[in-house]
Amino acid sequence: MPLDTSSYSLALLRVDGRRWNELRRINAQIRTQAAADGSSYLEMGHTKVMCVVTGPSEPFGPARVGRTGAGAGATAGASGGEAGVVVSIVVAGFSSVDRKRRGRGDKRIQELQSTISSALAASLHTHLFPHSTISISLHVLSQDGSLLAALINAATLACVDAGIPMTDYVAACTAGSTSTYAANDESADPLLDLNHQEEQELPGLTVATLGDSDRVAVLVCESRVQVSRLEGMLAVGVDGCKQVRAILDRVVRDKGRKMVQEGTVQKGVGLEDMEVD
Amino acid sequence: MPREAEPSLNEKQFVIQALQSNLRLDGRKFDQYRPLEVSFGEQYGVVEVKLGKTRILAKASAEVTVPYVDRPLDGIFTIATELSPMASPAFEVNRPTETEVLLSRLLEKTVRRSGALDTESLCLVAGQKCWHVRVDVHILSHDGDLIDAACFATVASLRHFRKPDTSIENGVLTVYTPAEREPVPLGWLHSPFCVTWSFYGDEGEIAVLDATWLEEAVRVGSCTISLNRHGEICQIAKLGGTPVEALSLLQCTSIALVRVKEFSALLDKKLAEDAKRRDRGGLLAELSAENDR
Amino acid sequence: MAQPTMAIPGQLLGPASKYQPGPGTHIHEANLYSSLLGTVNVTQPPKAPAPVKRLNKIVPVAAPTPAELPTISVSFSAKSKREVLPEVNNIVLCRVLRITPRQAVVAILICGETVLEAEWQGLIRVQDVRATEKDRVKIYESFRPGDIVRAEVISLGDQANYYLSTAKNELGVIMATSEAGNTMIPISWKEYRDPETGISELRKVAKPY
Amino acid sequence: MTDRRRINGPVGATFPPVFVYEGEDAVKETKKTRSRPPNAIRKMYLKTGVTPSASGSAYLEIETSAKGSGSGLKLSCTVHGPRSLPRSTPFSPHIILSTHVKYAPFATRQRRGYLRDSTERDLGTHLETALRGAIIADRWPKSGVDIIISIIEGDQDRESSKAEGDESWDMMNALSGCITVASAALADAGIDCVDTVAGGVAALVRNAADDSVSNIVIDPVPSEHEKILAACCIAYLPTRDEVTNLWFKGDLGASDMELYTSLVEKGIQASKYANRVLVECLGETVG
Amino acid sequence: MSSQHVLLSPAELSYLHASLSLQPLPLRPDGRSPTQFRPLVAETGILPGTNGSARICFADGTEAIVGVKAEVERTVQPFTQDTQTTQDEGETPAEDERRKEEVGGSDWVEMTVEIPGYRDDDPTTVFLGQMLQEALLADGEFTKRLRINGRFHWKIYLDILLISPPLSYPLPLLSLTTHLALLSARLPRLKSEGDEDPLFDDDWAASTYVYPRDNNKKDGKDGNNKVVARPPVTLLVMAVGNNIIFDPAREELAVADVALAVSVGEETTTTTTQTGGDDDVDMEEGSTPGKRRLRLLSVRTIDPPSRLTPPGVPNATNTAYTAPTGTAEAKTQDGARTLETERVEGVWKAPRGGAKVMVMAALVAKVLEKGGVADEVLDGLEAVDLG
Repeated sequence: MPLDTSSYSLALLRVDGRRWNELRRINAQIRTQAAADGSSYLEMGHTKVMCVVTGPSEPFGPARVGRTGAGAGATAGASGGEAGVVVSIVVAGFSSVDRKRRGRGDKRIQELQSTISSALAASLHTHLFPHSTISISLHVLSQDGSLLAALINAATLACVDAGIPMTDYVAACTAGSTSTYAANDESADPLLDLNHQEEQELPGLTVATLGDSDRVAVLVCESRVQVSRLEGMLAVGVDGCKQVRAILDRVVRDKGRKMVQEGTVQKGVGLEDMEVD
Repeated sequence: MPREAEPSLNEKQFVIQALQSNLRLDGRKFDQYRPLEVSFGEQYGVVEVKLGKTRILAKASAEVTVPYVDRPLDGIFTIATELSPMASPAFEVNRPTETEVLLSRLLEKTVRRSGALDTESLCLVAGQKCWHVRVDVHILSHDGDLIDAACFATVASLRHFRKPDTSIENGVLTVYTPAEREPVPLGWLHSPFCVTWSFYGDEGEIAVLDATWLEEAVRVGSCTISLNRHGEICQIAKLGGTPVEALSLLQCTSIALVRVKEFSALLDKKLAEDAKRRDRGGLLAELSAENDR
Repeated sequence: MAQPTMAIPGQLLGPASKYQPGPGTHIHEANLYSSLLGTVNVTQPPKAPAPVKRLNKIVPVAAPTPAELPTISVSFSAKSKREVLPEVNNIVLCRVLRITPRQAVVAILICGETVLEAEWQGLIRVQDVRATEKDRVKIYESFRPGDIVRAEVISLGDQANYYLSTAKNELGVIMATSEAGNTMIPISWKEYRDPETGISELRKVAKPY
Repeated sequence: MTDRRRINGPVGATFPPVFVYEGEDAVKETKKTRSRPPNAIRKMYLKTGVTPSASGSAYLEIETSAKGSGSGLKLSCTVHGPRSLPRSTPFSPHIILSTHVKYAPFATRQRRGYLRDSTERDLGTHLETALRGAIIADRWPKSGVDIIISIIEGDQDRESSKAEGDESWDMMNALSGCITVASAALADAGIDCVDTVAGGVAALVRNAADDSVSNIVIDPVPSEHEKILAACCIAYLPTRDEVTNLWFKGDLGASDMELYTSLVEKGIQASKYANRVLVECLGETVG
Repeated sequence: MSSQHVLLSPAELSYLHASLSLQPLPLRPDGRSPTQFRPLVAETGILPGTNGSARICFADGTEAIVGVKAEVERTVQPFTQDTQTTQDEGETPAEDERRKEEVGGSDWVEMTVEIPGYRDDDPTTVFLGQMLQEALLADGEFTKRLRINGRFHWKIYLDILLISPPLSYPLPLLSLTTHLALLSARLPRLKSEGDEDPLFDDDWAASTYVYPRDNNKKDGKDGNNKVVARPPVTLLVMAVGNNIIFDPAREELAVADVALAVSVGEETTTTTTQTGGDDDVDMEEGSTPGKRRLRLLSVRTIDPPSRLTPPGVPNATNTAYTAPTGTAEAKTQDGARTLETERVEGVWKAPRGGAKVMVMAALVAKVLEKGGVADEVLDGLEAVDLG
């Protein structure tokens, strides 16, 4: 086990020098691409993803996303009454340490697509756009753990940029525990925001919550862990989501303020100083 | 691609209103499963599981192959799921639907990645020969809660399965036929089971176990929790859907653990019954005693 | 100018000012070229092309009226199986595949004189079934699946279907089978009768030639 | 993209045994040189109507470059259609061309799989470009035509040309053959074309290793030359004097534009020669 | 890119064609000059996890990212006649060695192109990939750089991602991005010697560029080390009427008579005799202190989408316009599709046939001319900060 957990109990510092409840640096931008309806770029540590949102538009629009079969991503709520959310994820070959190419038919990717699609569909007001498609295309440029969380956050930001009405941000992060499933020690500490190495060695889960509430939209745990650990990890994860939401919110507001300053958009009249453009 | 007929608005509303007044259409309690029937086939590793009208057949098999280059010391273990048009017209052959992908991913995570089967014990000659254990899960009819039933069937078939006995002498690998030596069970570490909750209501405040097809069609979200009877979580998957309070998810997990312990006991009982049925006149004991010598 | 008897694609046939382009030819830089592999035919125009109808619009008149020039065409002769496409105004024979209250879906079998190789789908909409009392037409009183229908192509239609019409006397069902399975005979402009059971069924009957 | 429908041979290439020749002379002899003049193409056999079930078909054979071990180019082309498009296709006022070029598994030294690889798809795109210019697409609204070419023998010598990059030069020869044979098959199928399009290849070659003089030959056989510096494949319409597809690759200095121009000219010349065969073949079909 | 239909009406197409073929200068919809490129934003070294990476964003919003990844791979040495009989033939080992040095396998480079909404094996994607790869491998210089020793080489994976939907034919964008990514690509410094198993320096700062730079000659203007050699660039150029237009937008390509993708490389040799005329041109340009000698690496015809555009109907044959006289009816009985008409001014008709040889030659010449567009593009790329 290359990850030395013994040093953690001494200094309470993780491999990358963080404390247990520290997030990695999150750097995000919205409106990164002029051509898209909505776009975003998000870094969580070394995990870097880009997102482009097209729509709401007529299904099978000019780009004919989904028509070609393999290009089709997961769809949620495609039935006539509300907009379908189509997510397609492209994992760049150069994103991980060893170059590994994943086909679009990869089941793991399909699962991610379907998760993001249905998580966002629950927050987006899709009923406002019947018979249309919101297509979200995600590109993974670099992977260092918490991939699903980064993808959800980027997709949320891009949807905000695209001006699609939504209930609240869907913010996500990961949480883990210092104990492995074998060790039954009670002294195990929960950890926030796992990097790739920690994800490999320690049990962890991905949580996404809606806005500031404690309501969990996505909860994915893929490792073996004692039931008693769950509560601690979940609590840390939900708390982390709130921190992430605050960061995302700041990104959006900063961009909005900048656009008002530049005169790109008119300042709205609202209760608060600035609402989402 | 034919689409499954959606339930009508009236039906949907009826189901939801019934749930809101604490009623299910078939009169079950919210956390109650439909009766689970398990029957084993003549061959080892063939299991049919019935959960209400949902029927699943799982068959385990094993063959000797070359291990993967990057894992020379491990055997190969695959789970193949097939949702044939027989179960529902919405399924097509050779075109995996989202349901199928999610089902196979969940089985994969629950059974394979949690290390239920000891893949190292499948290795025969390092880097050259190993067992390839394969479970084929066929969905015969689909009336909701496929995941729980399929997972139960997979675990049952693997635990029921016996692979041919082998020996290595002077580098020569011999695989014995069942006539020569009684087949041996797989190296089994723990038995994970899936428990799927379906959520209803605007805030997902109503949670229901073992939803039927109709109930699944109107749910706003679901969460599949895989556990073993030792209280270890093997995976949790709440893949989107309407957000649910974190506390109620924790509650769901603890109820799930109870159900899993029941499943585990049920499977143990059924396996013991089947073993007894096969072991007429204590032939097995005799044979294994012979093998020991 | 003596014409070659056969032509290959791209072969010069003559100047566009002397000939009218027929099937199998194309114009390039004021010359007529063949676009097919086949034999060359020159058809002289009908001697006195007197207008049958009175002109009710002013037509821009070109110096030599196109109709006065001989038409040159290349017909694909090597084999008879060359595929043809149904075109607007063609008379086609088709079989009714399925009917809905709004339309009958047919498979076009024969176009003009040619049996088609590929299967092209056509559509007879309820308003195109007959010329009079269009609003009272009912598809199930006009066609049944399995009928053989003579129809006219009125449009290339959408991506999948040609639009057909039977709104002429000589167009409509020409062969029909009764519910008992017998071939029926037409007895009026809207009825077919089964000779064995004597029961008559409603159809949009084509006037026999 | 893996082929899971068939049982494939073992992965990893095997090389056929190559035996040592007796004596030095034998080795020398196997070095092939071009025996034709630089502006002559190899002999060509073309016949239409070889596949009765298809709407149109043609077969092309180009003689082997040298006696003995060499193999020529053998192509068979079938044209299916015009036929109705699948229901999902949007309305098209034109005929939709789809071209498939496939090497037979045994056509080249290296065994080809059953699924089309990227070079084959690439050839298909080139062919489509070349033919699209030749056909009169608006004569056949909302219909599709499939042009399927099987390369039965891929014009590769069994023993020579181990040097890298040779395979890519072979592609040009294959493409020019594909264009010619597809043109014949299209005419046979009775699909309107503005002209008969034929393919031709010209190359700038260097014959000896130390020779700095390079010259242009048409219809090059890579194994006959020490090094090919540049080559181009042209699809040419002789009556209209137009080019529908041009594919050049190699390495030419910007100051050598005359070389490029003359390379293209030679390519057109090669195409004209091929066209002569094509015209004659079509003439026989009608007569 | 045949499947990428341009939804323009015949009237719009006719207008576009007419305005683009205006003499002496075409009138482009976005007001650019015929040789002007769309403005772009470029950055390199954006992904530390790769050996080299670049991102380019065109003003119209199309965006591409290219990552270069290198892995050490064992060189396959086929059992060939050569290795057996070299000695017999009397070829000196040194000569043999020299030949080996030269050869680099074309399979040492693997290129994948991802375009949203297109399958990996879509002809468009394959065609783009092949075109970029062809240009890169054309002169054989690139693979030579990947050789480590007799037994090992670098295998380069180039992953080209188009982030935005393909608004215009993405070839120039992808090519420029690939160019920058390769320029910024670095490989660890080799520590081992000879044919032994390669060992590399862990210090990334000591790594060497795939395209080496001349450390002695500082380019004062942008502070960059001068790059000695550069990867090729592929330019898209099209002709409408007698006009030659560079970097066409999607709607411009829709009326192209002919479109070519021309790959241009730069000559690596520095000491060559040059004619006085060439020098003069370079001096006038003044932007590059060194002398750039362009090389033509590949030319491909792009199937212009104009051939698939819907035709307009001239008034003469429009039945809605002219009275359906008896003769006209008789004629249409023959078949409407055989109606052949001359080109009518202002009525769009999809072009048939190919392009004149002269036009094609002019396109290529325009790309390659001294101080021409290729020069300009390479100058522009030189100004990009290679972090």
